[in-house]
Amino acid sequence: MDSVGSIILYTIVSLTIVIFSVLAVTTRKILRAATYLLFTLFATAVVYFMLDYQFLGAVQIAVYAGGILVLFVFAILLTSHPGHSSEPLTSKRRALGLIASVLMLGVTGYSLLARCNFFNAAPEAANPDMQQIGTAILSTGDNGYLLPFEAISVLLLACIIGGIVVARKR
Amino acid sequence: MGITLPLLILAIPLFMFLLLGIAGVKMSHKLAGWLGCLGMGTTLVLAYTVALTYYFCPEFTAETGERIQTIVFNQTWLAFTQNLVISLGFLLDPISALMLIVITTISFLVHLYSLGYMEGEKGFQRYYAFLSLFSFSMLGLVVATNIFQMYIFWELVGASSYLLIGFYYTKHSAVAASKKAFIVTRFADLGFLIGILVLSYYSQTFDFLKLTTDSQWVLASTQGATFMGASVLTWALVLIFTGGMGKSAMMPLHIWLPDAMEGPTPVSALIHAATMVVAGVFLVARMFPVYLLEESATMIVAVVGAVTAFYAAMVACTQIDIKRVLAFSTISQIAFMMVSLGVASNGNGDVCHHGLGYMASMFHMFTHAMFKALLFLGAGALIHAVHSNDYTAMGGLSRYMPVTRWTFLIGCLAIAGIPPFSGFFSKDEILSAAYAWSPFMGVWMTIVAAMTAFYMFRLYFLIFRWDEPDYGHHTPHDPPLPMMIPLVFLAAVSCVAGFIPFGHFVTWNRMPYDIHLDPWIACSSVAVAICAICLAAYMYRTKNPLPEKMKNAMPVLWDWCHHRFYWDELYMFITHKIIFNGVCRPLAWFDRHIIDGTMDSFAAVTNKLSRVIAPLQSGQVQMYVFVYIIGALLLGGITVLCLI
Amino acid sequence: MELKAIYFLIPSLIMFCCGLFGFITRRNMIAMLISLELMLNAVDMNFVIFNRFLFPGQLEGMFFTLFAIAIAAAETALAIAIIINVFRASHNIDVRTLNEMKF
Amino acid sequence: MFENILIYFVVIPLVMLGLLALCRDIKQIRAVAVVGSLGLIALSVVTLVQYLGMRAAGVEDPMLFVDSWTWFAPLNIHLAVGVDGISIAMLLLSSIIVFAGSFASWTIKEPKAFFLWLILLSVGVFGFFISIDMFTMFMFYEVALIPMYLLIGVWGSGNKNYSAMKLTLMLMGGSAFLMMGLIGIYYHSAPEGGQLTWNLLEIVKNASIPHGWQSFLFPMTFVGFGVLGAMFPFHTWSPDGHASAPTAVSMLHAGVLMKLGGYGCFRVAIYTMPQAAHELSWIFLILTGISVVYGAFCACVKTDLKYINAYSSVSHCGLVLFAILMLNETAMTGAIMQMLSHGLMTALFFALIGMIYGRTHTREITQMGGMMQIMPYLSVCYVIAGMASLGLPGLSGFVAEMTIFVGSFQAGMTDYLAGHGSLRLVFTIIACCSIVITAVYILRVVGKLLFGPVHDEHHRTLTDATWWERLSTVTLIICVAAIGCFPNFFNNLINFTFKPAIFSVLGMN
Repeated sequence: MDSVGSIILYTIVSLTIVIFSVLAVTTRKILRAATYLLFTLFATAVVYFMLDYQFLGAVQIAVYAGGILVLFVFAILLTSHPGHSSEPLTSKRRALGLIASVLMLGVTGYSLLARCNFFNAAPEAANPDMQQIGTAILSTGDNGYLLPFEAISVLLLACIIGGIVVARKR
Repeated sequence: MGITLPLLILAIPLFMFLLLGIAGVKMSHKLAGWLGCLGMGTTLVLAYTVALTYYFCPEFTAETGERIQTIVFNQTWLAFTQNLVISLGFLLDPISALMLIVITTISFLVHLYSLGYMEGEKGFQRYYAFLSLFSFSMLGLVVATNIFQMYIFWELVGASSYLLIGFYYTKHSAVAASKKAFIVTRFADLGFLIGILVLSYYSQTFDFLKLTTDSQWVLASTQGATFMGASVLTWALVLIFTGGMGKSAMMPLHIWLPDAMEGPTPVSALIHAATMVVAGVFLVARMFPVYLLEESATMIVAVVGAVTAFYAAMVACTQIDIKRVLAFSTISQIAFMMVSLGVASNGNGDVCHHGLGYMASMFHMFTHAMFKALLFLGAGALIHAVHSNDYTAMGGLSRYMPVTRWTFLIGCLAIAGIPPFSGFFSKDEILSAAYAWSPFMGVWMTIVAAMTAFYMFRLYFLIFRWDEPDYGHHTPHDPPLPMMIPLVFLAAVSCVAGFIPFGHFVTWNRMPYDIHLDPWIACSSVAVAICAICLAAYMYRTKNPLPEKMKNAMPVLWDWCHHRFYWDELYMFITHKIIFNGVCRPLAWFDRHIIDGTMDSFAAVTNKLSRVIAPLQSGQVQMYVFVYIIGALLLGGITVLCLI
Repeated sequence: MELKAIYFLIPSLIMFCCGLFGFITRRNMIAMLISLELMLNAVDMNFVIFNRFLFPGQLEGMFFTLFAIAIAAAETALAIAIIINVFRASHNIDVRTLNEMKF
Repeated sequence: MFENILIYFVVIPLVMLGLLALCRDIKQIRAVAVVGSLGLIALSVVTLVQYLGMRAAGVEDPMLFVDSWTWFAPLNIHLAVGVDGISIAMLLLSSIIVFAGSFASWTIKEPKAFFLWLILLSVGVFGFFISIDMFTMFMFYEVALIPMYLLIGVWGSGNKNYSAMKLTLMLMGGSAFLMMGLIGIYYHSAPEGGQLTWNLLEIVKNASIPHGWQSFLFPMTFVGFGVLGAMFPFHTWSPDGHASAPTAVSMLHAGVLMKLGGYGCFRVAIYTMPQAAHELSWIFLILTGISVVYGAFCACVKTDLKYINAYSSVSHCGLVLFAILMLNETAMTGAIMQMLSHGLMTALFFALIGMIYGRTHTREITQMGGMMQIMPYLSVCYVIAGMASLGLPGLSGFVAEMTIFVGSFQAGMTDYLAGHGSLRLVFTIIACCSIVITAVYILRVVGKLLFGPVHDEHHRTLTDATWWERLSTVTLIICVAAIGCFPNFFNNLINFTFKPAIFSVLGMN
């Protein structure tokens, strides 16, 4: 039995996710879309906190909300005039999008609700502490993630170089 | 007899053809002409040697007096199967020896004559090369040992005739005429070829000697097979005769011969009067023992001949181009020979009247070659003098060209059948044979003979009539010596050739035989001929309104005769309207639009389809995502619904 | 009432669908990228949810999400660099008109 | 490997290719082409002499100089070579036409690339004729086809892209059928449990293709090769292709490549599947019989010289397939003779058309006339080619056609009298009619193009043949005349080894 507080929190968070997701893809002003995305990302971070993954929630806020969103905003400001609205969607395109997304929703939702047994409550589990996480990242044994960590490092390096190369003025 | 002489008879003209054909361009006209004459002269001497040896050397006569058919040499040329072998060889027998004489004589005279006639013409060397080629082919044809050899040379004479008719190749009419001649004879040769195929299938041989010696077995070999009501042998013989009809210009395949007069006149004399056109007669004569087996085949030969003879004589009465008249007279005379062969058999595998018809046919072939060559060469001299083929451009020529006139007259008398000229004797034999076969045929042929006399003298009187057109300062004159010699020589031959005891040399069974003139037939035909000549003299010698009146009295008949009974128009209609426009064009259209269209439409459909499919690969990621998602969801949905 | 896995999965699904909708319909490349981030985020969320509800003692899902976030960051950075570059070249970031490199 | 003489038929062109790649100017290229093709002629003559020598010594094998080198063991693919009289005749023909073709393309643009492709094509041709392994045969077949596309597409004239594409695609379509057929034959090439083989001699020896399969594989292979042999209704690549191709390519294609079709039909389809050939021949007899007259009729109305000749090729090549299907020794001998004859005379035709076109820049007979006055040499050659085509005795066409007609008629009559229907007989007679139609269209062209008054006064300034053109045409004319004058030599050459093969076909009747 969860506390009433967490249920209220859940309600707020899920509503935020749903509403701002929808808004993010339907608004015609691109800067607003980025802002709505920000809210969604924040709500996601809250979900992580609710599920006892504080580190992940922190990463989500720092990297996504803090880093990526800033990039978006810069890019948007660089490439479009403020206040400029994109042209309205053609009905054909909207129909395509709707077909795909509604079908997705239908098929996945149906299989989630009708065919899968996900109606159990969250089992008790300890919040993984930072030490545990750090050891796991840098260990090479079972449940060790050194290799992906290094791979990600190299990837990030490549991205940095790539970003510089691509964006540099000729 | 050694093989050297016979081989040389064939080899010299061939060599001359190659020499003049390849190196002729570099030669002067004189050199080429004299080389040609020299070559032909040598051949003439050799051929006479061979022929006379054959006739008079006892070596070639059996105990019974029968002349022996001798194969001098026979070289395998192409072996289809064990039995069906084409050989090139040299068969010496009475008719081939006769033809050797005829061909080489006329050919040599024409070579000589052309020195004058063709003087200064462009392509003089080419002309002599073609003449040599023709002589070679014709000699090869008559000495053929098997029917396929004959077919080979048959085609070769056709080709050389094509080349010579089209000698003046810059003239449209000459080109058209040569084409027509080749194609019409080609069509006939198709029949000949199929006939050979049918005959050889049953007899399993091409060889003349095998076919004609005791030929009863040929009939047996067909085992009584019939096709569409006629026996297979009849079919074969009729088809082979079709080939002969084409070459010998029998109705309805005669249309090429009048047009062939577009060629130089000496060529007409050589090819289209004396030698090539009698090849059909020669073919039937060569196969005569086989023809004896089938009454219906000989019947067809006789009937075709009789109809053609009459038809050609009628047309000849109305032509104004002197060479055309001679051409139709040739057709008519060859038809005489055909009739004569046709009436030589009574259809029981036996001959009637001692094979008189056969002998008469060959005799007429010989005499006709001489007097018709004479007439053509005479006509050539006239044309040479007045530069026109049209009798209206002539007149009063006897004053300027006495030699030509007298020799032409001899020719006319000979063809009209007035004794003692050669034509009388041979034609009389033919009439006898015809009467013996059926009185109706006799009367019919006598009428044709009368018509012959009429149109020939019509021609004669029109050419040498009193009133003369204005020749200007360029008065006609007798031809130069090279042209004169052949005229005089042939006239002399036409005077005396009738007295040759022909039955001693050429008969159907090669047994010597004495000719008897039937006085009644002789008298009646001569009387009829003289009447016809008188009529012609009355109508044409001086200005006389009778011809006009007759023309106006029977306009339709005259019109049809004048237009040769519209045969050419009929053929034009069939070939151009029906075959060309009705078959070829639709087929070509069909090919381009239906067949090719189908192939193209395969390509077009593929192309269209690719254009339909290609936009799916638009490069728009969003589209890809959409398609991918839909596909994945469908798969996933199905999985969910069915499996889980 | 207990918060069950499905309660978290449904918003995540809706977020994903929104992302999908946006990706298919938007023309602006940055908007497409935003939609992409939405989808990615939904997926991340799912990993975490499954990890938490099905395998609470382990950390695979969490780590996956962690790396995914890192990769998303890298990818976004690169994509934006490209977009800006494209914009510099053609003053336009509408995907419909950016087909010069297609052929 | 190199002690077998046949391998040099492939080696010489390959060496030529290498040398051509090193050539720097047109003179060297010409030298390589001429020397190489002369070498090929010499090689085929040497092969011929050795072959005749061995036959005279009484060697009775169906093929001589047989040799085989493993190429890809798992599928039992070998480079297997061997020749009999037919192959030697074809090799001789090919080398002569390559020789004449080299001279005909004396002044071609971009000679190096042109000759490279041309020689590559001849690698395929020679390889095909010496192979007795179906796989290598097919490979060489493809090698011969592909360069065609480039040769027409690059050096052609007129609507060349379309023609090149059409020709290549249609022939490739044929190859697809062919490949199915060949693979099918391979999988039935040995009795139960035996080693499968591509080798024709072994397949014939095993004779293990089941009857049901034969009736499927025979049409496959026959149509596959028949497309190249311009069989109705798969002939339409031929007019367009030939019309667009450059001279030497037309010569090689009509002269040699179309023979690949006839040769393949005999060597693969009929040789290995006699029962099916006997039963199904009627279908193809009808098709090829139609080809014969249909091509001739179409040629009667065309006004483009190359189209006329292409349709005439359809007619003549139809006769080849027609005769092969008669399954009669004489007719089949005639078919091979017709291949030789048609190869030479059509090459001559195309060479002459190319030369005339090179001068007048038109191939429309309505726009030309009186060529005899302007270029007598070429015109005379054209007349000779025409006469050969319409079957004048003394030239090659006559002997080939007559052999075919005599053979077919024998076969047809035998069938008819035995109560097997009159199809063969009727179609033989229809085919005979082609000699008249051929005469019509040949004389029409000769009359319009060569005779008559000069149509276009500008043409008066044109020159007659150059020495290399004379050489090219004279070579071909001599060969045409040689076959026409001494047919029995070729007849015996073909016939000698033909007999056992034919007997095996007829033996099952």
